[in-house]
Amino acid sequence: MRYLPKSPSERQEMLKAIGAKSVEELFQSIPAKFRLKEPLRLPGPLSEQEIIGYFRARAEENARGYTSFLGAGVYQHLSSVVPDAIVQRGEFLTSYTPYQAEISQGTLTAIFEFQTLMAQLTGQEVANASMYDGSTALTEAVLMAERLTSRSRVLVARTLHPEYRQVLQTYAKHLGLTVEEIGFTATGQIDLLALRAAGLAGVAAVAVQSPNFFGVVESIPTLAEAVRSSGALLVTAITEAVSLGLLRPPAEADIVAMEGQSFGIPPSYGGPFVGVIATHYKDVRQMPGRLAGQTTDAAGRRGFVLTLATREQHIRREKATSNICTNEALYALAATIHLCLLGKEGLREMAEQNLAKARFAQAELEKIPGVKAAFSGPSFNEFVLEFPRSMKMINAELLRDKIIGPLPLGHFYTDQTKRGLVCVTETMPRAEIERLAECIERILSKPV
Amino acid sequence: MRYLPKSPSERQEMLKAIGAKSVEELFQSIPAKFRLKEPLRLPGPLSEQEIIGYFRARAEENARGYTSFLGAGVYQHLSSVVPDAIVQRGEFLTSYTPYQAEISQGTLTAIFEFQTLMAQLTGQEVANASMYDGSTALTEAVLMAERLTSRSRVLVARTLHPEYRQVLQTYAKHLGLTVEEIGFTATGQIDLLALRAAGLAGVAAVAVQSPNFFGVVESIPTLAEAVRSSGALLVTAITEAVSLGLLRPPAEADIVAMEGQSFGIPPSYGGPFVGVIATHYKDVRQMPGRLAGQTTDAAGRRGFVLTLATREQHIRREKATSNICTNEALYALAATIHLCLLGKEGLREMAEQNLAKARFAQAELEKIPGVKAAFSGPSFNEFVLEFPRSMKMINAELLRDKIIGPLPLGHFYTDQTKRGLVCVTETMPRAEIERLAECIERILSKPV
Amino acid sequence: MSEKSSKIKKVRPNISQNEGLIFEKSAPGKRGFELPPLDVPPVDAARALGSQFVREQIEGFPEVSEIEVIRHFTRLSTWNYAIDLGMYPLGSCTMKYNPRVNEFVARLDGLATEHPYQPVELAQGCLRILNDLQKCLLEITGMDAVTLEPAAGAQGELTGLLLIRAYLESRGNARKKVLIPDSAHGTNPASVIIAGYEVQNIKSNARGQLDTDHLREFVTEDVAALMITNPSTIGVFEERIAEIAEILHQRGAYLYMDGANMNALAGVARPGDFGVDVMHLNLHKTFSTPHGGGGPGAGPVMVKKIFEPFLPVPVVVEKEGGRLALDTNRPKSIGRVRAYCGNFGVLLRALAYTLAYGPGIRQVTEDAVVNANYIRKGLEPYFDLPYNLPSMHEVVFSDARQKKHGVSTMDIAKRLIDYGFHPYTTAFPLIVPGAMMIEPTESESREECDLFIDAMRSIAEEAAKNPELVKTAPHSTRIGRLDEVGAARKPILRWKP
Amino acid sequence: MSEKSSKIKKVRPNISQNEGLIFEKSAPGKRGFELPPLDVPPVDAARALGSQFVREQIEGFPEVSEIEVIRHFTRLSTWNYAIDLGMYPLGSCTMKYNPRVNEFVARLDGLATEHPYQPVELAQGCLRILNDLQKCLLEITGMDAVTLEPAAGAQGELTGLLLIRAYLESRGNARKKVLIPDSAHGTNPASVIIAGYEVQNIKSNARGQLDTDHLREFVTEDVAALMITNPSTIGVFEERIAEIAEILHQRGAYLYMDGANMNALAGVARPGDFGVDVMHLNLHKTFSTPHGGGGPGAGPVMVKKIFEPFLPVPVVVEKEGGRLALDTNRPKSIGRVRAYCGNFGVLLRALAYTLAYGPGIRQVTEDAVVNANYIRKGLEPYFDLPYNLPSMHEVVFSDARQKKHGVSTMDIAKRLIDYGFHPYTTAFPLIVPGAMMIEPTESESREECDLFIDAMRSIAEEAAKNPELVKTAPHSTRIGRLDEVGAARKPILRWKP
Ligand SMILES: Cc1ncc(COP(=O)(O)O)c(C=O)c1O
Ligand SMILES: Cc1ncc(COP(=O)(O)O)c(C=O)c1O
Repeated sequence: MRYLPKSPSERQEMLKAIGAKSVEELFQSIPAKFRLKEPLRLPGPLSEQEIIGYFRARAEENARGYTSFLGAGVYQHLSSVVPDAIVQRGEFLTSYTPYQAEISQGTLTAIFEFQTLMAQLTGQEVANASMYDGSTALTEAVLMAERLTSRSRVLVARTLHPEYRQVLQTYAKHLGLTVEEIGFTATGQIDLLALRAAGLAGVAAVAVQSPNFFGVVESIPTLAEAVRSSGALLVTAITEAVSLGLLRPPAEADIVAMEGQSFGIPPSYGGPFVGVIATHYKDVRQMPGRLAGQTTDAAGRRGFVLTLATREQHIRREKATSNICTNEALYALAATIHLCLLGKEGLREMAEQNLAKARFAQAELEKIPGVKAAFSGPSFNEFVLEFPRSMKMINAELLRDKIIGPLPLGHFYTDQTKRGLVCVTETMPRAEIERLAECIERILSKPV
Repeated sequence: MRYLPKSPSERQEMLKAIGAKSVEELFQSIPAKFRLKEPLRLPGPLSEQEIIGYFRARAEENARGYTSFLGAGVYQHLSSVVPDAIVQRGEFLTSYTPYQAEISQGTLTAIFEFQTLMAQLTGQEVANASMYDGSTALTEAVLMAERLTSRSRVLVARTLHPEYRQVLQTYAKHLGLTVEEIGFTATGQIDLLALRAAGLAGVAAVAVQSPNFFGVVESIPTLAEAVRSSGALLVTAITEAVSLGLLRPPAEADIVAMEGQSFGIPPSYGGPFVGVIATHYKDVRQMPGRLAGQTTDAAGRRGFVLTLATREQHIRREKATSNICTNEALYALAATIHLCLLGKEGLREMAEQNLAKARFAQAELEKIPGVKAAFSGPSFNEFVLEFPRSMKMINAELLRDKIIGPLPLGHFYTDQTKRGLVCVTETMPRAEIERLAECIERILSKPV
Repeated sequence: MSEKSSKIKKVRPNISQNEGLIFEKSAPGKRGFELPPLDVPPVDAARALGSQFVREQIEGFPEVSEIEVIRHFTRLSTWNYAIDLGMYPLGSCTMKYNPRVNEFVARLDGLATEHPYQPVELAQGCLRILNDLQKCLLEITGMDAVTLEPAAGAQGELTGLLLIRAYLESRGNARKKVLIPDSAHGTNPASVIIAGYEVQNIKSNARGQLDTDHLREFVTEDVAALMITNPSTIGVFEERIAEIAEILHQRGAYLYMDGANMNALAGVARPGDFGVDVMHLNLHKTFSTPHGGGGPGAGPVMVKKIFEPFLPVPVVVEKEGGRLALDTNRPKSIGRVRAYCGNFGVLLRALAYTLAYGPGIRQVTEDAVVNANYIRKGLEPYFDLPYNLPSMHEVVFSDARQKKHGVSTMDIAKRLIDYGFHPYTTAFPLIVPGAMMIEPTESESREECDLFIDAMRSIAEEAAKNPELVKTAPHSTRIGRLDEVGAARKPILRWKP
Repeated sequence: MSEKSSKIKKVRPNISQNEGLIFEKSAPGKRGFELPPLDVPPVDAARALGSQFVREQIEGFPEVSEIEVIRHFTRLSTWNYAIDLGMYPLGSCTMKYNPRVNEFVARLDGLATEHPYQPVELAQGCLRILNDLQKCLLEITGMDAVTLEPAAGAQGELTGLLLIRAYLESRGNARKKVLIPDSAHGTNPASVIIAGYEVQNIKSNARGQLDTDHLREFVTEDVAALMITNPSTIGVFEERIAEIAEILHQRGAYLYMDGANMNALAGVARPGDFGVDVMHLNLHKTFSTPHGGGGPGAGPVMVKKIFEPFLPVPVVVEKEGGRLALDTNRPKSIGRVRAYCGNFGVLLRALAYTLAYGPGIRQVTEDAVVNANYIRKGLEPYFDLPYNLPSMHEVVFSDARQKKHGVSTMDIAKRLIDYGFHPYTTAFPLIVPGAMMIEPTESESREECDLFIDAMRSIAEEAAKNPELVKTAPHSTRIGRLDEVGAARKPILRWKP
């Protein structure tokens, strides 16, 4: 009971002040038959030491000591110890949504900076803070497009993260949206002919991802060009935000839905991360999620407040732009600190290292007989390889070398069982890349 | 250069403002021949990631994965993650000695609390904050006794930590103090007969430790009784501060010199720790080290200031009570937080667990044929065992079992090569105690 | 500050550092982070990708050093109020102590570092954490099955509604409406819409409770569910909860419970026992995970057996030998509600919290309820209590008496800031005009509760004697009330050079 | 606050939480920590030890919960100024940025956890850290051998003096005196006494430098050493340093350098090259380890070859194959100056700092010197500069001009607080009456330096126009100037129930 600041006699005194004979009395409004007679059967209570022991034991059951070439929306990137030191300050960690601006200027100022950074990075005019993650950001971006266009068809590239597409399906299903998928070409990019063939009439949004799930960079200007005249909106998802250090931002997109995990947020088995939506200034009133805006107090001092709350559920209820309330503020803050440290040059350098390492890895792996690139389009830090044997078999072997190999694409694209998605970031030492190549070569050279 | 907040052009502009043509000009006062022409040959610069890599590699070269039964002044104790989270707040971590009271009330209040806790624990009237460590605290306590008595003989128990005695020697040598050592009896306690035989005439201080280096509890009241009438002062060192949760405090001692490492401070290969001196209120003006005192501002509000600075070097220079300036304030704070969490009951419970575990271990080990207790006096969480073979040999074998065995006493007491000091704290799982016993039994059962 | 009455015991003025925006500190060439040298040949991006794919430098992006970043955010942080600084009595938000050990374990190597797509054989530790948490939540709620996927309460609501919808659809009729009491949180109706239902608002009765007769009228064949918050947002247990469930069940509709107020029930009563079919929990409220200035959270959904086949993927399943796996092959599933395995880092903290108390979680609930009632007792003589029913973990007053002097709940809230407290929740629930919704949680000592009561009493007095003082508060913060209307009229949403 | 002039740009008033002493929050039965259950049979202490050895409960010891501890110390912390909040221009203290990664690595498992008595084969990592740091410090100082044992600067001084003494003794005569300039830090004379020497103070000349003719007179056969600080405590390099060394050496005496001001020299000049025989460094100044409100520190001592045999034990030695060991068997050693292996955790941080810069450490020195000179330039028109020699890393003004209005250096220092700065060092060095000793370090941006200059100029104006305002400062802190005399007269040094 170390978290509870009451002594037994204080409890008694407080009950007395209340005028209750026992604490039971305070629960009289719960019908007696529903009041538990027995203590719950829960493990614990555990001391702090035992809690740490429990989680350390769990950590040992995971993949410590393995080298991983997984990406697919969750990336290993360098980050400083500074952001984590700062987000652990109680003033940030243990504060609520900054509704009371006078005593929340720390959070509000940081949110405003986050919005600015996200807008700068994405080449968009405004960005929110924040969405749950990339997948729900993409989904909400599509719903936003629906509101803006009052249309109900949605065209989605099959090169968009399969789980993002699944989330979109879950939401879209009951809102009367029809989601159609558009295939890809040998470059690994969205098939523009197929897109045209599908027709853009009645389309609210065309949703793509760049770099896409295969690691291939899409041509956003071309897509924007193709979409623009139809009245549909181009929604671009970004799962690898570090790419924006080097790649042309999707400035021509109408809405950008980004996952910010790459900005110093640990993989943490898939969350919490931080989603962002960025768009045109004119469309901001249809944007979901929190927004901090600049204003002044009566003395003319600059300050920040949550603004445009009339979009939100706590004001508009069933007419809100979204049901989102709690978001991922602390990770927006962490990403902000991370990006301030990295700065203009640091982010570019990081992106360049990703490109260089991935190219090196691709070249090393393509030297292996029978291994070849699956797609010909330009890629950033991920690429798909085609192997002469099943990914599943190769990966099982790699585990013995303490390597978590390429993501088997067959898991998501049933016809691609011999293909694997390789991710190589700046954190991957050259020696490990070479070891991967050696191990795969060895595995493939064994007779079947 | 990530720590430096200047851009190249800002440097130039500042030089211009100064009126210097180049930065070289600012170093003109250093004779040219002493100005370095070449860059220093230093490793680096390293990125943050590389620094972490360097230290992780060093950590791997140490004793990770070993179970250790070492104590001897440095103890493994449980502590919460809370103190460390708090001492890492910049407001505590990156502030200086609280000379400017108006903007240092945080540190000053905590120091005042530390002094209070130390006085409560040691049964003394006042305590300082802080000395470098236990060994220099003991030494300064003896020098303080010299000042109080104007005498120059010092009697030191051989059961006092050998390194503490060495430090005392280093300091005493040039101050005209003569240090005489007093042996111990079969109980492992100071030999009272030898003490009497040495004679107390002209003695400034009798210095003992309790629990002493053999883990045996000394009888402070008896010693005080024996010393009092002679005009000498009884100085008591404490290396295992957790013992004060259970053991009678050395209230009868004139000066207590304590090492506070046991209060949640990591072993950290021997430092930084935190030393404390506690004594009578009347003698406080001869006490070395920082003291915070309570006072008020003009509006009558309670506040704290560093006080009795006339004892200190920055005021009194060569007439100061000590040369100490920088001390171990941050660890005094950590210990304060740790003790506040533990509280009255927690500290006692921790001490009781130490006693229980050590007794269990001693019983288990004494079951091994040929292994027996070396001393008969009462002990807390350390005890000396006598083995049928050399400690050195046994320990070498134990290392194969990933156990760091008892401290070989022969290292400090040349006639005790078959004796080892075993430390068992609340952190030692029963299973590991049993494993130690099994391993020793196995080792000893092998033919020589 | 002349208006600073000596009644303010909890705070004093002190200096506070100013700080501009980080962009205003930028200068070309400053660096706050350096990368290890590249150990492979560099690549020319324009050549490798085609120059049309490569961006120019990022206009306005900051260039600052590490110490400037540390100072910037340290200074900013000092402008925030926080649980670590004092009581945060935001009703409905359950701002309780966030144990530090939870932060420690969430950052362990081998947990924070794990990738959601690593082979399940190498993720048994993560899965065990999820599985153990699931068992705890089921025991606490008395429900049958659970999904940990939803990222927050609102997403939990949506997920829960989709589960009801999927089940109803599987029986042939998804129905059309979801009933929502007027006391409900805004996320409830907003979630209903995304689930493809219409919202049917229903009025609370004069006691602030759901009127069962009224309810009976509304529960038609079109109604899929009722979303109820219990204890309700006025902090009162719905006495007729079993009857309500029965009414719904008789007509083939289901009872959804918003579990935001579970801090009043854990260890004392279980929704599964009193008729709830589907519910969510807010782990960032009841289970102590830090709110972080607005998130992250987690909104697990617990259901009765019949809804289990419809749970979103992935589902943690136990294989023989205790091995755990993630099942995505569930044909009846509503699908995926977010990528990967939920907010794992939040879930992990919630488990750490639960383990710290074990069955002792009941004491948490008791203390929370004692605190709320203690404050209620202390403030009843001074503020209007619109619904005089037994309070559980929170108490809702109204500003009715102070309104007479022109002082609103928002004014009192702002004045509380001068007294060193974070305000309570204002303007919610909607059924209480001028609501003052106070939830102290179990984390407040009697001392802090007493200071709060004192402060509120003193403000009540000020409202009568010196209403201007209250209406212009706060007076002691580094910034005064901000022009929100101006902010919304022509929104400035980013810094520009 | 009516006296708050709009010239104050760096801070504003804000609320700050009050907080009593932790003892005042105690209540029987509250717990802030719980132990895992005991897994061996319990032992009755009185039976096991004898009841005479067992204590009663500790009167007045606190009983509080975890959240109360968190809040208590969080609130306390907000009453402190710190480097992380802003410039801390304490002359001689080198309050520079304390890199966060150093805190991270100091806490690594396998470093923070190691016991000083574990076998050296299992401590190679710790020893390598010590050895690598030693090499760096020798390269930076140009000396021949080093001990990392001393716990702070003052202990370094003592150790250095004992080394000189031991060497002289080995040559037959320890001699009697150590010369100390009047500009020296108080620890210098205090250390001399413990080393068993007499202090001979020597006056600086009119330029604040050591007068070599004067020195020649003083250096007799009785003199063991001169302790000099270079750059001196007025921030000026002793131009005649080589001559000074020569004078000493000719008479068989040695030159001890207090290296507290090494932030002016690192990478630019090496004491070993300009005649220094023995010196210490303050790693908690020059090498960025955090001052923590008064410590810990580390005061390594570097020596010329002849002193090496006398170094305190243990000494880190390299064995063949690069294996490292701790040598304690050194017959000529001065002995042990503290238990175990020095303040390892501090030493480790200093190495992390050094590795971050490598040879780039010169840039640190340059920036530190540029900052000091920039501030000097900005303030010279407003304040008296008693010694008009080229400044290095710090500049020392005096309050001579302000004194005319009855305003002292301490008043100006206190007024700086209202302007959002920590004061400079007052009342030191003693050779400057009313000293204002300003050391910005390299960690300050131009922006922060400009704000400081503005603040000082504004205070100079206030001192002339409204001296009372300055003399009664600070006005904006949560507490005013405290009664120090009262505190010392009847000291209250602990809380009592
Ligand atoms: C009663 C109630 N329901 C639902 C929610 C929404 O939960 P979340 O913010 O986690 O989406 C809240 C939180 O504010 C709430 O108080
Ligand atoms: C010039 C000078 N010498 C010596 C010291 C003493 O160093 P320490 O405080 O580390 O003992 C100081 C520190 O204040 C100093 O400034």
